[in-house]
Amino acid sequence: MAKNIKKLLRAKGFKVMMIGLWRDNPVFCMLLGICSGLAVTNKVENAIAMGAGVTFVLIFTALTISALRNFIPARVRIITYMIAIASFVIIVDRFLQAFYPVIREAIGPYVGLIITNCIIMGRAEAFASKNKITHSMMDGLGVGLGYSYTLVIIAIVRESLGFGTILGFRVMPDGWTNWVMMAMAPGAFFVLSIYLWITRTIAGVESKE
Amino acid sequence: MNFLPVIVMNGILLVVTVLLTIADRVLINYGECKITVKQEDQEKEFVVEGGNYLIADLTANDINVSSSCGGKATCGYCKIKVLNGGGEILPTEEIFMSREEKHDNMRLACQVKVKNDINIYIPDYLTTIRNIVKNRSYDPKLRWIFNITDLKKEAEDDERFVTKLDKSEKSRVEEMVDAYRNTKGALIFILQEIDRTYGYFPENVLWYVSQLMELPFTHVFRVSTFYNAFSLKPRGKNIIRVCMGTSCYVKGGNKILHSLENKLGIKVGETTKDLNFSLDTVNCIGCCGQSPAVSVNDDIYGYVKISKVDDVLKKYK
Amino acid sequence: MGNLLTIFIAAVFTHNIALTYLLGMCPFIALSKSFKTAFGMGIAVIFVVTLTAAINWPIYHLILVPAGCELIYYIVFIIVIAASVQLVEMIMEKFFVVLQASFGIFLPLITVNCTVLAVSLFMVLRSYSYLATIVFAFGSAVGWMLAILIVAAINEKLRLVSDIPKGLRGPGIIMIIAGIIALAFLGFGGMVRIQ
Amino acid sequence: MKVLKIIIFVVLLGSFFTTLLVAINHYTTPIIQKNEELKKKRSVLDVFDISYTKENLEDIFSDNIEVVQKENKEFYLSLSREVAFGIKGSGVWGPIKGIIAFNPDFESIKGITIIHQEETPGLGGRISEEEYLAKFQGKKVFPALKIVPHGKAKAENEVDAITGATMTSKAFEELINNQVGEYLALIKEN
Repeated sequence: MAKNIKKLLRAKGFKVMMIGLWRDNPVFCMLLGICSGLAVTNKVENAIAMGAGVTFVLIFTALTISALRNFIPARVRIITYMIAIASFVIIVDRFLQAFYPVIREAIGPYVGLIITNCIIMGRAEAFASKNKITHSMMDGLGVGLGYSYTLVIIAIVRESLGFGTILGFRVMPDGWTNWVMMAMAPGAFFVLSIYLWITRTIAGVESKE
Repeated sequence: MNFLPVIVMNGILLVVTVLLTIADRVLINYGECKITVKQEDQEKEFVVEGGNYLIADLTANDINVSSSCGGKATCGYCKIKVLNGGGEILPTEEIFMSREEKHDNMRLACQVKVKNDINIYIPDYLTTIRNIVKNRSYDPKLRWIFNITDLKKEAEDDERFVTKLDKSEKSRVEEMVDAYRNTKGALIFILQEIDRTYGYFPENVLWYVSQLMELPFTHVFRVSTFYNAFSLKPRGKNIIRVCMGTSCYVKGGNKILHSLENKLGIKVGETTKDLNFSLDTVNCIGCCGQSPAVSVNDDIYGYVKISKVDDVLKKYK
Repeated sequence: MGNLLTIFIAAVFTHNIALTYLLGMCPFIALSKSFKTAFGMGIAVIFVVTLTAAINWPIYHLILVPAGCELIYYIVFIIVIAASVQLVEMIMEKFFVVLQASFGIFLPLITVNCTVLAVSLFMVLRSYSYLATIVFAFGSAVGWMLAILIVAAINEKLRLVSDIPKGLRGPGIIMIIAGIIALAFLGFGGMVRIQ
Repeated sequence: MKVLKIIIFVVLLGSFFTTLLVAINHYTTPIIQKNEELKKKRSVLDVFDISYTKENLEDIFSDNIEVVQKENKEFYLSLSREVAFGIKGSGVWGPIKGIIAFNPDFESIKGITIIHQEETPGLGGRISEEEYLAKFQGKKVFPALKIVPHGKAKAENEVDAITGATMTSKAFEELINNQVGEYLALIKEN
């Protein structure tokens, strides 16, 4: 099991992110999930909570859709997906409210917006509706981890520059003046675009090998 | 426990389903539509109920079209070629299409609504990428080791293209590639060489070049479809190019073109059935002083008149 | 009246749904390559957001709250959104063919656009009245359209004249443009206050 | 028949998921309510500067604080007749919610805690920092509290503003002045 996860992390979460993702590659483009992802990356803990929530919803939606894939009537396909996704999102929401109220308050309505996170619909439609349950769940886990990864990387940059801390621990020297813009909306755009720039350039280099 | 939500939920679901079903019956009724799918190695035909998006019907009939956004015209991966039916290209798709693709009537399967019989073609260079997606979906061993080198390997393993070339042809292509291997911008020289040898780009030769050059096929394909002078279709022995530059145009270049079209029975960009002539336009051949000008292969004819067209053609028959 | 105006201005400028809340980003990136497409999408978003908020408000306040079913409002909202978009699309296809060609085609793309659901969620969160909800929904959508139009217009010109580093082309540069515009929109901060 | 099949499917699916949710809701609701209550109690104790630990929070609260309901408004009275109540209003980016406590003279501020704010982090956001809120201690809210440019606070009813956050300071000043009068009048009757 541990070996499997290791393999998965190495192959899916990273290689696809770094190599597959930034080329003309038809697996999945990370740009699909940024809607609710960008807004919560101002603190690492929020990013982790969001990533975990999305991963949870991805896995269980995959489970549901995959199990029902032979029974879903074509006319109500999308509605079925939405019922499943929204239910799991509500579970995540209640769970956060009960056990992590501080994080829940910080990311507030964005938890609900996991429903419209394109990655989940995309995976349900493109993968889970055609594949075995175990494969679909593994796929959900892989994609979810890949997504969480990116959020955390962006959040680390934004939190350390914007608040001088990472996960609440001070990392910047004492003289550091917080770069307020990083914690606000424009910072999210800038950090993501630089992240894209770097990863795409790396991917470009690798493709020439 | 309060079970009211269950009742309310089902009530709302019922209303929604009934509304949609009624709307379905009353508003959308296209009847049955026939979808014909052509791929390089197979042809498939099936009848579906109209009103759905093409991608849904294809998936339902076991034809894998890759998509990562779930049919929202966001990823642009579900490209197919529509031969007839399907209507005009939508603005939502245009941004994903190159000029060449638009011209070829490429569409996104998630944006084409099936309203009548439709006839599509899924080109092989798209399925090669797709095979991996397919493998990725079905073969548990291949699933997690997917990356670019696999893509290349897949193309190499795909002997279909390369085996079509016999040995002498292979060595001819190898020679051409070797001659330019260390030159900057080698690909374009090699392509020019191929154009001179074959008169067009046979698909299997391009595949072989991409292998020899260790370039993705898509890259070779991109370059070879960019220039007007190159063609993917077989070309005539003699290529007629009518100048459409400003001065030639003013002096009646397009009348010359029309008369050539009539005489040869082909349109611009096409080739006569006997493979003797291909007809093209060109934007300037540097003979503005002798306009209107027409070039056939490397010969240039100035002051062309409609009455003289026949004389010119005769020389090459 | 003054209150409604405040809500409208807040939704368009100070609390712009795309640039402050970072919502509706997927179509934002995909469609901000051409002004024309962005315009069509913007109109469709305005229509759908206003319509669904107008339907969701009574469902929430007249059915869910009296029945004590606030728990399931996420599901109900998203289903209402999906169903109404589908219905509108069908109606349009049947009766308004011209409209369908110009902006109806964007409708199915909007079903899972975060903007639509977000507006319905915010309306609950801020406990707006019916009128305020509609103004807020309309304003948010106008704000979204404004943002995408600005970015699309800049991007369209930028692509013609500038030599953008390879890795930054496409989504990268759009994010930077959006970031700069978001920075500019921060200047509206404090213009109006919302509860 | 096809329609019937669809309807049965949808109803089964809907029932399954809603039942699941109802169960989850049943399990989490008490925890969530407790969380909210604890949060409120914590802020009330904070504003009176009464120390507590996680374990004895509830005991200390019930020993030290008396909750008074009046005209739908909630007041918290400490043993030494200090009074606290919630205030809320709009800041620059969103609502500001807090609790303000007054000394027994019902005029000078004992302390303020901010429960919720969405101001610019590092600028307006500093209103929730203890160092800044400490500046309000002992200040009088009558005739009106004034937040003046940094370093200029002299009189009993003047407090320094946050440098670089004029809008937030203004909003905060308004928020306090708008609400305390009414509340204090109400509690004075007691």
